[in-house]
Amino acid sequence: MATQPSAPRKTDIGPPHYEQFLHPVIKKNYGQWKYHDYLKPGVMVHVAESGDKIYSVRVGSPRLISVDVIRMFADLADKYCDGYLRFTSRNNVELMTDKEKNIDPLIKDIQAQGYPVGGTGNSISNIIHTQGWVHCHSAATDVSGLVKATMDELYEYFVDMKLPYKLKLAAACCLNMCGAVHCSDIAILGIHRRPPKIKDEQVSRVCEIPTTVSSCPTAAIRPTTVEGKQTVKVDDDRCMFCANCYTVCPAMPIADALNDGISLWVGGKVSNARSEPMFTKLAVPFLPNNPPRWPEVTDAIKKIVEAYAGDAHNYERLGEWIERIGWPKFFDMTGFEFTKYHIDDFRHAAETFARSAQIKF
Amino acid sequence: MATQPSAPRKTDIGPPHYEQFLHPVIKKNYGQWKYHDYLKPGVMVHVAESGDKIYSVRVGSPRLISVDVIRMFADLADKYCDGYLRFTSRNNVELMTDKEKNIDPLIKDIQAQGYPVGGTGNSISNIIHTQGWVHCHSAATDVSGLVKATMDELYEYFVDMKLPYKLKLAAACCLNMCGAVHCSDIAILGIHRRPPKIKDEQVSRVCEIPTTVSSCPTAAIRPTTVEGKQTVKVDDDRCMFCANCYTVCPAMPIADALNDGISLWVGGKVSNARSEPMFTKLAVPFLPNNPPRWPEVTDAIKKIVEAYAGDAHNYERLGEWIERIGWPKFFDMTGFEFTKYHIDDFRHAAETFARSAQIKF
Amino acid sequence: MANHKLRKTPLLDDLQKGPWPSFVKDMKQIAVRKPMVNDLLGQLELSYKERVGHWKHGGLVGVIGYGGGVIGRYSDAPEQFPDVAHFHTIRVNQPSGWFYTSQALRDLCDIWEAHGSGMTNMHGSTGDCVFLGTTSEELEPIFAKLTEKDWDLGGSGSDVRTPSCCNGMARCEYACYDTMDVCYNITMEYQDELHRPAFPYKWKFKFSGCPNDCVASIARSDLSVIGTWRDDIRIDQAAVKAYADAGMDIRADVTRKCPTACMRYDGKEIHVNNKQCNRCMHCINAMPKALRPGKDTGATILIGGKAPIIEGALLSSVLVPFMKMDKADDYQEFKDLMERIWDFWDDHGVNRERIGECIERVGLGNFLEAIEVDPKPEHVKHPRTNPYIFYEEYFEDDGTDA
Amino acid sequence: MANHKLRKTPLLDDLQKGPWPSFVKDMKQIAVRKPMVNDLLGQLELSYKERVGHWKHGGLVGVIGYGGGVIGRYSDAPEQFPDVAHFHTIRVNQPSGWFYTSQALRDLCDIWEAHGSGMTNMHGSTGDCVFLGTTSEELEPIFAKLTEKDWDLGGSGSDVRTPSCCNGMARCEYACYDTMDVCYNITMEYQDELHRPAFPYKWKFKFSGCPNDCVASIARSDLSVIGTWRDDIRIDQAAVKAYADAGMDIRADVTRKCPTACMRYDGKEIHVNNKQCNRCMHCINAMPKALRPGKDTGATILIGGKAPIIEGALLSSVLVPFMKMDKADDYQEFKDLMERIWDFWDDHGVNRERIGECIERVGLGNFLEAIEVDPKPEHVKHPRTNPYIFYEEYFEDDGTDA
Ligand code: SRM
Ligand code: SRM
Ligand code: SRM
Ligand code: SRM
Ligand code: SF4
Ligand code: SF4
Ligand code: SF4
Ligand code: SF4
Ligand code: SF4
Ligand code: SF4
Ligand code: SF4
Ligand code: SF4
Repeated sequence: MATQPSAPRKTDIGPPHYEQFLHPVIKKNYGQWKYHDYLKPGVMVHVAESGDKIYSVRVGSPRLISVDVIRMFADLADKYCDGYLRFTSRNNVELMTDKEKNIDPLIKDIQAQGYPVGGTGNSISNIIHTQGWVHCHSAATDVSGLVKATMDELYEYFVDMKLPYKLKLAAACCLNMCGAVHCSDIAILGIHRRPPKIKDEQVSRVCEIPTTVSSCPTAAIRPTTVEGKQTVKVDDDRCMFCANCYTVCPAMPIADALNDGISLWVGGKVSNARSEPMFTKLAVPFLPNNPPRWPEVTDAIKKIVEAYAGDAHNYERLGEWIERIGWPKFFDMTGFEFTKYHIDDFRHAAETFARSAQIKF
Repeated sequence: MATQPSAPRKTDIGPPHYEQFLHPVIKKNYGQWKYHDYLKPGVMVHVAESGDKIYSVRVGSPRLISVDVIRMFADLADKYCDGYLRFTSRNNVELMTDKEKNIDPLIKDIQAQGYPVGGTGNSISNIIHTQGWVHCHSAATDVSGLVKATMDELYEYFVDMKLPYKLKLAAACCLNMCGAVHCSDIAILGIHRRPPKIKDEQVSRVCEIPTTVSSCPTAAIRPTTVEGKQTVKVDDDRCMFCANCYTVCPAMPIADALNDGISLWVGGKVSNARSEPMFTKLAVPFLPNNPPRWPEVTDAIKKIVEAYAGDAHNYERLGEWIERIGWPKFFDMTGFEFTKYHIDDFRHAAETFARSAQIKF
Repeated sequence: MANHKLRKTPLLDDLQKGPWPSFVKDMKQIAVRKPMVNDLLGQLELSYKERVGHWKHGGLVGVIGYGGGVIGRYSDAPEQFPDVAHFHTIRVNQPSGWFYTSQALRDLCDIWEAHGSGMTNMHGSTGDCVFLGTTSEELEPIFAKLTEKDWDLGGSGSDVRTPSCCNGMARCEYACYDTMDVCYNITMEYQDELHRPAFPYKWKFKFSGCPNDCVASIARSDLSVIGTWRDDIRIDQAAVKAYADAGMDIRADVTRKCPTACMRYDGKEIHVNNKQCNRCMHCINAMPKALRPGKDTGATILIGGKAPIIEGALLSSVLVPFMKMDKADDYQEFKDLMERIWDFWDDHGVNRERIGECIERVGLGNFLEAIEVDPKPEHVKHPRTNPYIFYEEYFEDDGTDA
Repeated sequence: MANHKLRKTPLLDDLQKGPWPSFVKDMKQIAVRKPMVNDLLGQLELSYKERVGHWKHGGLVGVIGYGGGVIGRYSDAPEQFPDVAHFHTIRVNQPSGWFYTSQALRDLCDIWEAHGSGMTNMHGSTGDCVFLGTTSEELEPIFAKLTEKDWDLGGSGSDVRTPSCCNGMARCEYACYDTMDVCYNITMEYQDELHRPAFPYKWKFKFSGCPNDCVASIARSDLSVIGTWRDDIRIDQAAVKAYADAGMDIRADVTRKCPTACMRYDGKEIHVNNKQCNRCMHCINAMPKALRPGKDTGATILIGGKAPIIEGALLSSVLVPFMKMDKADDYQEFKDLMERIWDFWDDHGVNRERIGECIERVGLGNFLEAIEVDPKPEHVKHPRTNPYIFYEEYFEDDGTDA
C-alpha cells in the first residue's frame, strides 16, 4: 500500500558520497595514518605519516535519540570540529578535531548535556541493541530499557579504561538476534518460553499454511482443521519457542507476559585477534522480565563483569578468559547454576560434549 | 546352528585370573612402579619403589601368526623370562625379564628368528589392523598385505627412535573401521566407490526389507518390486558407499574389483597429552588397490612420514604438527592434491568450514 | 505548546534517573510537541506494566517503485494510542563509515521533524539511519525530500541490505583496503538489488579493513570482506625498544599471546616468522607504534554469516583467501564473483534460506565448483573426518566411466 | 608330510621378502601340514589377483548356550577351495593386560592345532585372542577343551564385548587405578551379558590407567574408564635438576608445551598451578623421573565412543569427571552406574544404535537426568551456543505450571 507520488522523482541515487563528510585533515591523510594512542578514556589521537593529528572524542549514546539530540551533537561539531562528526559501529558519537586544545572544552560541553565520554580501549563500550517494545512486534522484552538499566550499573566501566581488556555487550529482544548477540562478550537475549497460541479463525486467512508448517526447525507444526477451518497445531513438546512460525504467520503470537524473560550469554567475540571468532554460550537460561530496571539481569551481568575484571589477564577477552580457567570455574565464580538447559540438544549438539579426559579438579 | 554338546559342560567362567601370568618381580611390585627409561630401541626398564627392575623387550609381530610362531615366543620366554610374556595393545610381543644380562642374547635370538626389536619411544610401532581378504566378507582390500608392504618400507622407523615423536599407524579394510583408523596419526582405509549391486532374487529371502531401507545413512534405499519380487533399489547419487546396507543385507554386495581402493587419513590421536584426542582427516581420497605391494600407498605414506620427520618439533604428534603449520602447508609439503572430496559434506560438515580470517600466506 | 495530554509513565520515569543518558527523558521532551511520541510512551508504559509488546505484525508499506526500505508497523491498541496506530520506520542509507557534516544531519532532522515522530535510531543494527515512526501518507513526501537532499532508502526484505563498513582508511592505520570506497561503490552498483527484493532471502554485505573486524562482518553478513596482507609485518625496532623502556612486558603481553607462536622477543628486538603468522592482528594491536600490517594488502572474502534462525547461527567461512581490492579496476574481480554467486543462488536457493544455509545444504565443495572457485585447504578448518565421500565416478565392469 | 598339493601363490610370494616378519612365510610353513591354511592361501592369492574378497556374509554359528564368541564365515568359491568352505573364527577372552605364561600359550596352541587352522590373531582389535578358521563341527570340542583349561569365549553380536585394559599397575608407574583388576572384575560380573546378546547393539568397555589412554578407550569403547588424579602432581626437584643437567630444554619440551600454561620453570625448579592443570600427562610423560601423578587417584568415566557407522565416529564424552575405583567395595559405584545406564538403554535404545548415538538422539541432558547424574560444566566443551532451549515448564495464564 504505497502513497501518492510526488514529482519529479529521483530514485536509486544511493547514499551521498562519503568524501564530502570527511574533516579536511582526514581527507588529506586518508589511507596515510601511522598509529593511534589514547590520551584518556574516550579520547584518541590518530597520527598520520605527514605528522598531522586528528583527535577523536567518543560519546555514549542511547541510540534511540530524537532529532533534538542529533541537533545538539551537530551544534557541538560546529563549535569544536569544523562541523564534522561521525557515529561508530556501536552507535557512539565521535567528535573529531585537529585541535588538541578543543578537547577539554568539548568534553565539558558534552558532559554538561548529560552525555558521557568514554568507551575506548579497555572499557565497556555502548551496548549494541535492537527495537524491543519500542517498535518490534516480535520482542520478548524492551532492550532500550534493559540497556539503560545495564549501562547505569556499568557506567564506571564506560568512562574508565580499567578492565583487563575490552568488553563488548549486546542485547536483542528475540531469537532473531538483530543485535550481535550471538558473538558478544556478554549478551542479553529476550526469550519466549511458551508455544504460540494459535488463532484458528485467522490462520487460513492471513497465513500460508505450507510455509508455516515448514518454518518450524523442529517440525512441531502440523496442518489441522478446527471447526471446519484449515489451521495448524503445534506439538508443545517439540516447540523450543524460536518464534519463526510467528514471523511467517501473524496468527501464531508467541509473546506471553507470564513466560517471556531474559537469558544471558557469554564469551563470544568477532575479532580475529589471538583466538578465532566465537559464538556466545549460555550462562543463565532464564531471568524474569522485570521492568523498568531488570535488577536480576543487571545483578547477574555485574557478577560476570566483576569476575572477569578480577581474574582475567591483559588482552584477554571474556571468552578467552573462560577458556583458560575452564567453564566449571566460571560457574563456580559467578555462582550461576549449571543445568540441563546449558547442554546443547539441537542439531550439532554432540559436537559440544566434552570428549577428552582433560579435566581440571 | 550349534554343534553337539560335550559333557560335563563349564560355562561363564571368564578368562583366567591375570595374577597367575605375572612375572614374580611384577607381582611383587604391582602398583609400586616409580619410573621407566629406554635402554635402546625396543628395550625399556621399569624401576620400582623397591629398587627392583623389570626389563621389557618389545618385538614386532604381524599379528596374523600361527601356533608355530606363538610357540617360538613361548620358547624364548622360557629361555630368558622365566616363562612370562605379554602382548601389547598394538599386537607387539613383550618379553620381560629381571636380568639385564639376558637382554642382548634374547635380542639376538629374536632377530635370528626374523623378528625385529623396536617400536618403543619415538618410533613407528606396529600397525593396528584388521581382517582384510583373509577373513572378512566386508573387506575392500587386504590389510595383512598392506601392513607387511608398509612396514617393510617403514622398517627403519620401527627399529630406531629417530622420529620427532611417536607415530601411530592403523589400517582397516572397510568403513566399519575395526582398526583405530578414525584416531591415528596415519590411517590406511579400504574403501568402496560403487553403489551396491542388488541381487533382486535374493533380497526378500535373506534380508529384512525395512531394516535394509533404514540402514542407509543418506536414505538412498527404497523398497521396490522387480519381476513381482519385493526388493530394494538404490539412488546412486545419494550413495556414499558406506556398505551399511550390505552389513544388514547380504544380497547387496558392494565390493568391486574395479572401483575399490585405498584412502589415506592423517592427524588423529587418542592420548590426552597436550591436545585433546582428535579424529584423523582425509589426506588422499583414492589410491588404487594394487597388491601385493600397493606402491602408490606406501609412497604416499613415506611422503607423510618424511615431511613430519623433517619438520615437526619434539613431542609433536603428526596432527599437532599439521595444526601448527596449517593444512595448506601440509598439502604443499606432501604434494597431495586438495580436492572437493576433502571438504566435508556429511551431517556436521559446516562445523569444519574455516570460519575466521586467520590465514597464513 | 502541546494540545495533547501528556501520558503518565511512572514505570518509565524510573529510567530518567541514573548516569547513562536516558531515552525516556529525551522522548518525554519531544513528546511535548509530538503526539506520536506521547502515545509511543503511553504504549511503552503499558508494555512495561503488562510485560508484553503491543505492536502488530508489520504489513507491506513502501514508496513507489521500491520493495524495501520501510517497515510497516501498527499498534494492537489503536483506540488507546491513536497516534501510533500507524508507526512505520524508514531506513535511510547511511554514508560510508557513518561520517556526516552537521549540515547533513540537520537536513535529515528537518525532514523527520516535518513528517515523522522525530525519533530515530542512529543507527540501526544493519547500519541504516533509522527514522522511527510515521504514517503511510508521509512516505512519499519524505522520500521526495530525502532524494532532493541526495539521500536514498536502505534495504529491507529479500534484497541486498544496506552495506556498511568500518571507518577504514579515513581514520585507521590498520586498513588494508579502502572499505569506505568499496562500500560506496558496491552500494551504487547494486541499487536495483537493494531497492527491489528479488532474492530468496536477505543479503548483507559488510566491509572491515582488517581482521579486527570492527563492523562484525564475519558474524553479521552474508558476504564479509575483511582486510589482510600477504607480505611481512612491518617492524620499527626503535619503537619496540620504546615500548620496552616504557615498561611494557613484551613477552607476556605480545609474543606469548601470539596464537601461532611465530614471534620471538630477544630482549631487544622482535622477530616474526611471517610464513607462520596468521594475520590475527594481536601483536599489531598491542604495539601500534612499532608494528604494522605489510604493504601487499587486500582482503579475505568470506561467505554465509548470520544469526541463529533457522539452523543455528553461522560465522562466515573463507571463500577467497586473498583478493586485491582493485579500485583502478572498479573492483571488477569482486563483482564478477558476486555475479557467479547470485547466479548460483538464483538456481539453488530456497525461500527464506540464507546463502550460508544454502551452501551447507548443497555442500561447500559443490558450491565452489558451481561458482568456479578452486577448492583449497584454506576453505576448511581441516579436511573431512568422516569417510562418507560421494565419489562422483566409478568404472563400469567394462572399464568405462559411469 | 602333506598329502595335499601346495597352492601356487606368485603374488603373495612377493610378501615373503622384506625385513618385516612375513605372515605369508608363516602361513606357507603351516600350510604344509594344514590343508585349511593351504586353501586360505589359495583363496587369498585369488583375491590378490582379482582385487576382490571371496568370503560370504557370515552365518549364525556358535556354541551351545552362548549367543556370541564365534564369527561364521564361508567361502564364496567352495569348489575351488573346499578346505575353507567353512572358516569360522573363535574369540577367546584374553587375560587382563594380555599377560601369559608360556604354558598357557602352549595350551591354547595345542587346542587350536588339534581343532582349527592353527592360524591366529594375537590379538583382535577388541582384545580377544582370535582363533582364525575352523568348521562348525569343531566348535563344541574346542569349547570343551578351552573351558577345561580355564579359558572362555569373548563377545560378539549385540552384547558386552570382551573388555580390555592397559597393563596398568602391572608395569606402568602412571596407573591411577588398577585397570587389570577392574577389567577382570567387570568381565566376571557381566558374563551373562557377554555371552548372551540382549542389547540393542554392541557394548565395549576399555580401561586405561591414565590419560595417555594406551588402549584407545576414548576412541573405541562405549564405556571408557581413564585413570586420573585430583590432588597435585608430585615433583622431585632433584630429578628436575638432573634432567636439566643432562641437557634437557625444559622450557621448550615441557613447560611451553603444557596446554593450560600452568607450569613454570624458573631455571631451577618446576612450579605447577594444579588448579589449572587439566591432567593431560604431557609433563609427566616428558620427565617420568621427576614428575608423577598425585596420590588421590581414580578415574574419569566417559561414554559413547565408536567408529563411524552410522552417524559418524564419536569419541567418548565425559560422564563422571571423577570416580574412585574402589576395590574394597567391589567397584559397586561403577556397577550401580552401569545398571542405571543399561536400564535407560533398554528403554530408549533402538536396534543397531550405539549408546553414543542414542544419547545424541535423546539429548545428553535428558540422558543424565534419566540415569541420575547431575549435569555439570565438565560434561561439555562449552554450554550451548544456540538459543533453542526446550524449557520444560511454563505458566498457564492463571499462573499455574503447565
Ligand atoms: C570506531 C570503531 C570502528 C567504526 O568504524 O565505527 C572502532 C575503532 C577502533 N577499533 Fe575496533 N572499532 C569499533 C568496533 C569494533 C568491533 C565491533 C563491535 O564492537 O561490535 C570490534 C569486534 C568486536 C569483537 O571482537 O567482538 C572491534 C575490534 C577491535 C579490536 C580487536 C579486539 C580484540 O579482540 O583483541 C581492536 C584492537 C585493539 O583494541 O587494540 C580494535 C581497534 C580499534 C582501533 C584502535 C583501530 C584504530 O587504530 O583506529 C579503533 C579505536 C578502538 C577503541 O574503541 O578503543 N577494534 N572494534 C568501532 C567503535 C565502536 C564503539 O563505539 O565502541
Ligand atoms: C605397552 C602399551 C600398553 C599395553 O598395555 O599394551 C603402552 C605402554 C606405554 N605407553 Fe602407551 N602403550 C601402548 C599403547 C599406547 C596407545 C594405543 C595405541 O597405540 O593404539 C596410546 C594412544 C595412542 C594415541 O594417542 O594415538 C599410547 C599413548 C601413550 C602416550 C601418549 C603419547 C602422546 O600423545 O603424547 C605415552 C607417553 C609417552 O610416550 O611418553 C605413553 C607411554 C607409555 C609408557 C611409557 C608408559 C610407561 O611408563 O610404561 C609405556 C611404554 C611406551 C612406549 O611404547 O615407548 N603411551 N600408548 C602399548 C604399546 C603398544 C605398542 O606395542 O606399541
Ligand atoms: C531495525 C533492526 C534492529 C535495530 O533495532 O537495529 C532490525 C529489525 C527487525 N529485524 Fe532484524 N533488524 C536489524 C538488523 C538485523 C541484524 C544485524 C545486521 O544486519 O547486522 C540481524 C543479524 C544478522 C543477520 O542478518 O543474520 C538481523 C536478524 C534478523 C532476523 C534473523 C535472520 C536470520 O537469518 O537468522 C530476522 C527474521 C527474519 O528475517 O524473518 C529479522 C527480522 C527483523 C524484523 C523485520 C522483524 C520480523 O520478524 O520481521 C524487525 C523489524 C523491527 C521493526 O519494527 O523495525 N532480523 N536483523 C535492524 C535493521 C536496522 C537497519 O537497517 O540498520
Ligand atoms: C575381528 C575384528 C577385526 C580384527 O581383525 O581384529 C573385527 C571384525 C569384524 N567386525 Fe569389527 N572387529 C573387531 C573390532 C572392532 C573394533 C575395535 C575395537 O573393538 O576396539 C571396532 C571399532 C570400535 C567400535 O566398536 O566402534 C569395530 C567396528 C565394527 C563395526 C562398526 C560399528 C560401529 O558402530 O560403527 C562393525 C559393523 C557392525 O557391527 O555391523 C563391525 C563388524 C565386524 C564384522 C563382524 C563384520 C560385519 O560386517 O559383520 C567383522 C568380522 C570379521 C571376521 O570375519 O572375523 N566392526 N570392530 C575385531 C574383533 C576382534 C576381537 O574380538 O578382538
Ligand atoms: S531482535 Fe527480534 S524483537 Fe528485536 S528487533 Fe529484531 S526481530 Fe524485532
Ligand atoms: S516457536 Fe519455533 S519451535 Fe515452536 S512451533 Fe514455532 S517455529 Fe516451531
Ligand atoms: S574393517 Fe571392515 S572389512 Fe575389515 S574386519 Fe572390520 S568389518 Fe571386516
Ligand atoms: S552403501 Fe551406504 S549409502 Fe550406499 S546405499 Fe548402502 S547404506 Fe546407503
Ligand atoms: S576493522 Fe581494522 S581497519 Fe577497520 S576500523 Fe577496525 S581496526 Fe581499523
Ligand atoms: S599478527 Fe598474530 S599471528 Fe601474526 S605475528 Fe602477530 S600475534 Fe602472531
Ligand atoms: S594408559 Fe597410562 S597407566 Fe596405562 S599403560 Fe598407558 S601410560 Fe601406563
Ligand atoms: S599434566 Fe599437562 S596440563 Fe598438567 S601441568 Fe603437566 S603439561 Fe600442564
